[in-house]
Amino acid sequence: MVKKPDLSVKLGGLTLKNPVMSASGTFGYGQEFAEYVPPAMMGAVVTKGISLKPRHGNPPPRICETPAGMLNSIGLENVGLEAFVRDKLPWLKEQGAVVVANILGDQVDEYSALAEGLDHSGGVDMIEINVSCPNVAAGGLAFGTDPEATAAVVRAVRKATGLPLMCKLTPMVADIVSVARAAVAAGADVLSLINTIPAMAVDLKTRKPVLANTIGGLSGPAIKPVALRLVWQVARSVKVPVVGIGGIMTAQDALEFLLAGASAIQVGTANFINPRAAMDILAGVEKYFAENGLPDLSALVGRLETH
Amino acid sequence: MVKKPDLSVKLGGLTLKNPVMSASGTFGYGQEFAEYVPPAMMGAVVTKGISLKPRHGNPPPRICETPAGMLNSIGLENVGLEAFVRDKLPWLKEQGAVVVANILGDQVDEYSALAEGLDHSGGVDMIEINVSCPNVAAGGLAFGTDPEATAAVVRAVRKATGLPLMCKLTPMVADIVSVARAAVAAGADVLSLINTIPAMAVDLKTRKPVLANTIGGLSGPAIKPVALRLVWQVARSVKVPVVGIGGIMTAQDALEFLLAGASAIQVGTANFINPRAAMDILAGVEKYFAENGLPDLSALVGRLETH
Amino acid sequence: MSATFMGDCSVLENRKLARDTYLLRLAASELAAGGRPGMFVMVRTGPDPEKGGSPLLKRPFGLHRIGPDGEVSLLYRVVGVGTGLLSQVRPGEKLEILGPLGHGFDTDVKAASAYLVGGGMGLAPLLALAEDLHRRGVEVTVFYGEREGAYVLAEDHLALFPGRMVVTTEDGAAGRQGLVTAPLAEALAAQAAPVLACGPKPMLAAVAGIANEFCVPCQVSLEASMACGMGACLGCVTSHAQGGYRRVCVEGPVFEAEEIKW
Amino acid sequence: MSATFMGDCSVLENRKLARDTYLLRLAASELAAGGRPGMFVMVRTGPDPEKGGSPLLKRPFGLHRIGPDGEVSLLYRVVGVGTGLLSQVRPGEKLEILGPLGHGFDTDVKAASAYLVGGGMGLAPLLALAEDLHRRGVEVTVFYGEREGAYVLAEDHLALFPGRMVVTTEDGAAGRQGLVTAPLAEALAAQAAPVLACGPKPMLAAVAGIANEFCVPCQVSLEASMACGMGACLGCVTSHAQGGYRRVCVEGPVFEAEEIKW
Ligand SMILES: Cc1cc2nc3c(=O)[nH]c(=O)nc-3n(C[C@H](O)[C@H](O)[C@H](O)COP(=O)(O)OP(=O)(O)OC[C@H]3O[C@@H](n4cnc5c(N)ncnc54)[C@H](O)[C@@H]3O)c2cc1C
Ligand SMILES: Cc1cc2nc3c(=O)[nH]c(=O)nc-3n(C[C@H](O)[C@H](O)[C@H](O)COP(=O)(O)OP(=O)(O)OC[C@H]3O[C@@H](n4cnc5c(N)ncnc54)[C@H](O)[C@@H]3O)c2cc1C
Ligand SMILES: Cc1cc2nc3c(=O)[nH]c(=O)nc-3n(C[C@H](O)[C@H](O)[C@H](O)COP(=O)(O)O)c2cc1C
Ligand SMILES: Cc1cc2nc3c(=O)[nH]c(=O)nc-3n(C[C@H](O)[C@H](O)[C@H](O)COP(=O)(O)O)c2cc1C
Ligand code: FES
Ligand code: FES
Repeated sequence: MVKKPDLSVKLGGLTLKNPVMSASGTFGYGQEFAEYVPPAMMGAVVTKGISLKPRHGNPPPRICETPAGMLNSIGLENVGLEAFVRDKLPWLKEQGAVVVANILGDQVDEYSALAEGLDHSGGVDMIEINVSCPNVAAGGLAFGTDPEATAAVVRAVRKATGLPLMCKLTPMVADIVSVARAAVAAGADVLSLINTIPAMAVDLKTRKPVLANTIGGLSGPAIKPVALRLVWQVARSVKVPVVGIGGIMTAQDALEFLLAGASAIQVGTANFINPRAAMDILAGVEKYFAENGLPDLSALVGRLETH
Repeated sequence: MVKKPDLSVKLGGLTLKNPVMSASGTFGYGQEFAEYVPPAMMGAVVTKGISLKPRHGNPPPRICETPAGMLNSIGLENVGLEAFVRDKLPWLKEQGAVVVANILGDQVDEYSALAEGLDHSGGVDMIEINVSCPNVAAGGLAFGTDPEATAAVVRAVRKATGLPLMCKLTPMVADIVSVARAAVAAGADVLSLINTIPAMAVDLKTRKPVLANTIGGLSGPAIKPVALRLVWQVARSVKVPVVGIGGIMTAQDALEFLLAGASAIQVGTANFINPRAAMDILAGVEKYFAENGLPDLSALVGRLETH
Repeated sequence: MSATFMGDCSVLENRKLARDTYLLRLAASELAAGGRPGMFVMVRTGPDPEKGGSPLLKRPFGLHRIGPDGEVSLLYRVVGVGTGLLSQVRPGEKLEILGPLGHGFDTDVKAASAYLVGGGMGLAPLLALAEDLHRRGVEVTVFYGEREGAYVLAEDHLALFPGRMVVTTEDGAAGRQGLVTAPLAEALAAQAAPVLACGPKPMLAAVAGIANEFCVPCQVSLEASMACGMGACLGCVTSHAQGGYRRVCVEGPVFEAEEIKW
Repeated sequence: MSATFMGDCSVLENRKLARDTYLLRLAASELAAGGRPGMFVMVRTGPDPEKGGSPLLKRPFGLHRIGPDGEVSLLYRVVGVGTGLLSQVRPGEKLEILGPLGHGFDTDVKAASAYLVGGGMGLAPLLALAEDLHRRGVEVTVFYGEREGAYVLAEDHLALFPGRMVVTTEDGAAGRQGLVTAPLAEALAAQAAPVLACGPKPMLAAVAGIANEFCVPCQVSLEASMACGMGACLGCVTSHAQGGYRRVCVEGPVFEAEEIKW
């Protein structure tokens, strides 16, 4: 009989029973998927990004399909910190989920206030910092495009909470490694990547952008090769664990990210296509480890051999 | 009877009879496509990137397919300046083609030497500067990731030749507009974008990267939304014409780029899928202009109305 | 909440009813059991995206008819890639479907008669709705508008609708010439009744305006681009009269007209 | 240079010959006219990529048989998405094809007999080649190796090969157990003859080594990932013995063994 592989993974002091997480914004607050995915079965549930105050988000149309991908310009609509802690968190905890709260802000202070609030709330197991938001104080480029701005956010959050911190990197930069190193130096226990890639679709009939916001974030299989490259570059350059995100639709995709150096992965757009995607991926990963006699994650993570 | 639309376009003093060009590296030196595309029918033929000396390129495997895209790590294999001028250019000129020579280098001097050589050779109508090459003197990030390094290359080439200059931008940067402005300030008459996006594929069976070079450039429909976004951002920020590249497979794709602000477009990966792609796209663009009563390109270029 | 079905349904028929317009009959007792008029399903229209197939996202379609005998029918028009692929599906093949989803029509209209208004494929949910209202003893009039006569559904199919059917076309090639709002306004002037409508947003706005004028309740079923269909992506929202947005896939697709910011 | 064909060919038959392995017969007089043994075609295996279909790139397949009567046959094994889709194509459907392409075998072998070596789907081009050599009066022996017996082609199909057919399988379930190189070496020891081979690179390297040992000429047909198939992308290269690279799609797929850097 084959021994069941041990798929647990340690991320910044937190131990997950398996490396399959949901990606923020693609799994609601977990409850939307209750019929398909028992949240306690996942390595962790990463919740929709929350801000200090509720946000309405962008006007519709907010999404459209592109070749092997989709654009979204949700505009970070969310219920805000207070309602999250009051209405969303308790259900997840009752279900026995490991909860990673994704946070976002316009300025450094907003991030640290969020972290403090979540820390006090109890029930949150880790914070994921979304640095792909416009840095209002610095002209609107995302914090995550600049090592120093990224570090400033992480540093402020680090001061505000003792919770494990995961910094979610922005893909559209010339030198991801310098941003990654800055985030780690500022106190990130884990790095996750990638967030969506800014992109656009045009409607020839109306001669308008398809999205009301003109620009949206590209996700799905189309971006998988870009995500794999960035994960590989970061994983070999930092000492903290890396969580791979981007176009993961199947167990095979997940395993490719592990090979490239990811200690865990997040399932995003795939949830929309198959609400059971996270469970299917987990089952496939387990099967692969069992069939290939791999005892635990370390037998695959980062084992990519270059030519 | 519908009047035939005037699809001619002026790019840096050069007038093309139509806005459909080939993308460098996807159309050989034109001759490979002679059976399918008479080079004189195209707005211009952009030739495979050439270096001062011949280059062997990277070991195979050099390509693989990805969702709605492909990776290539050709490694800029090319015949070198001398053979280009001697063996490739004459055929294109005989055919009556407008020739844009794409050039690449490891250092600023190589670019200017190439420009000088091409200028002396006669027969080249425009130079396209590929700045997506590793800047060896500065640690290996591509010239095109940095406004100053980009400007240095353009400035040197500008000094070396009176030919019209098109600078081909690198997509993977946080702020494309600042690179674009630097290139224009340094003397670029035209900007083209995008080059491929660095990416990677993993072979789970061999546990190796699919490409011998590990990293390759992502092209094809997958990157179209990213390209459209970058073209739109650049076109509204500079005064020089912009040439759109990235995932253009059909006339509709080409028209979307024109709407987003491109004065002309380049057909890349599509040539591999349909060797007549450039002609089909041109025919479709002509048809659209005729059917919609658009007299010339200016009736569509940049006419995207945001919401 | 009854469990949502997710799985494969057998295609019984996929028949052209008008230009670009098809009736898809499915063996789908699970959908029939939980389905109510105005609810919708998400259908995978192409090869499996997990194996590289496209399109990536499922497409939403209203329940056209619920029953008889565990059957569910969809009515759709080819407008793009997904619906194009759907039109090529043959009887005996299977389609991956998620549903029924969303908040349907409130069929407890508390009136003796009701006016149903469908613009183009907005007609789709109105058969299930008309049959439901008819069963409740509500007298139904359907106002069905199309741009061109060629799009008007085959006679034998329109005959399935209980009650009166008023067809309008903009080109006048079938039924009365003009917009569907004209006979609706006339009918409301003659006799007040609640209005239940589905169609393109500008039509719905006009219908809501007329209903408001005549002080009758009005329910509208909205369309939106959808990724998940189950409330997670926040992609499908519509502006709410009280500010902010509501999800068309969960709080809708059917809303009271006054909830919507037109 | 004769013009390359680009267009649709009708499928006459798409029949399973062994595990995962199919024979595809096409009505393709243009391909038959220009095709020579060792040349290949690029086949679109899925829905049109210009309409969002995948896979994006065409897939290369050797000409398995050229003729009779304007027919061309391909022999392929399902290894991924493209070949998987190809296996579902039905007679009467059309396939978009570009070809014939590449530099084939030099069939003017200047010898009375020749040894053909095929590993797995490397057998594909050897039927056209054997038939051509046979017509030239060259006595042909085909050495055909497979990993497992289940992959060995149906008897009736192997019977089409003129000359002697020696089958080897690694699992011993069909033919002689072992690698295809063993009987080849024995035959060469008994009688020298030129070798023409197609198959996975490690097998070709071994064959080239044996041919070199026995001082007989050796032609090898290589595989490579291809994007364009027509010399433009430089994606398909193989290392050349004299340094640098050569394009498998133009200078190959058939090379003299000594041209290759193994
Ligand atoms: C709740 C709900 C219920 C629906 N019920 C039905 C139904 O019963 N029958 C039916 O035919 N359709 C219905 N629709 C619309 C249907 O979902 C779309 O027509 C379908 O998704 C288009 O997919 P596609 O891949 O063919 O088009 P795409 O390739 O995605 O789009 C092609 C073109 O069609 C346009 N387009 C996209 N959606 C629509 C639309 N809704 N109306 C008009 N043009 C559109 C796009 O802008 C684009 O220009 C419903 C939509 C919703 C949200
Ligand atoms: C000149 C030439 C002639 C060829 N002739 C034939 C032929 O006559 N019959 C035939 O069956 N095949 C032939 N091939 C190989 C054939 O092109 C590939 O098997 C095919 O492209 C695979 O496509 P796919 O989409 O099914 O696989 P993909 O989805 O592209 O790949 C799936 C898996 O198969 C692997 N794979 C890809 N190519 C090959 C390969 N060549 N061999 C083994 N594994 C591969 C990949 O690494 C991957 O793991 C030829 C190749 C060349 C270059
Ligand atoms: C509809 C949608 C909403 C998203 N919202 C958030 C968010 O609130 N915070 C965040 O960090 N990432 C958000 N993302 C990004 C995803 O978490 C993920 O990084 C990205 O989609 C790439 O993964 P995928 O290709 O698997 O979808 C969102 C993505 C989508 C598609
Ligand atoms: C095989 C291949 C080779 C390429 N070689 C070059 C090159 O030599 N110089 C260059 O500037 N761009 C090169 N490119 C990039 C293309 O010119 C183009 O910018 C890119 O492929 C995006 O367009 P597409 O999506 O239409 O292919 C190459 C692309 C491919 C696919
Ligand atoms: S479609 Fe995803 S929330 Fe409505
Ligand atoms: S496949 Fe493109 S050069 Fe050979």
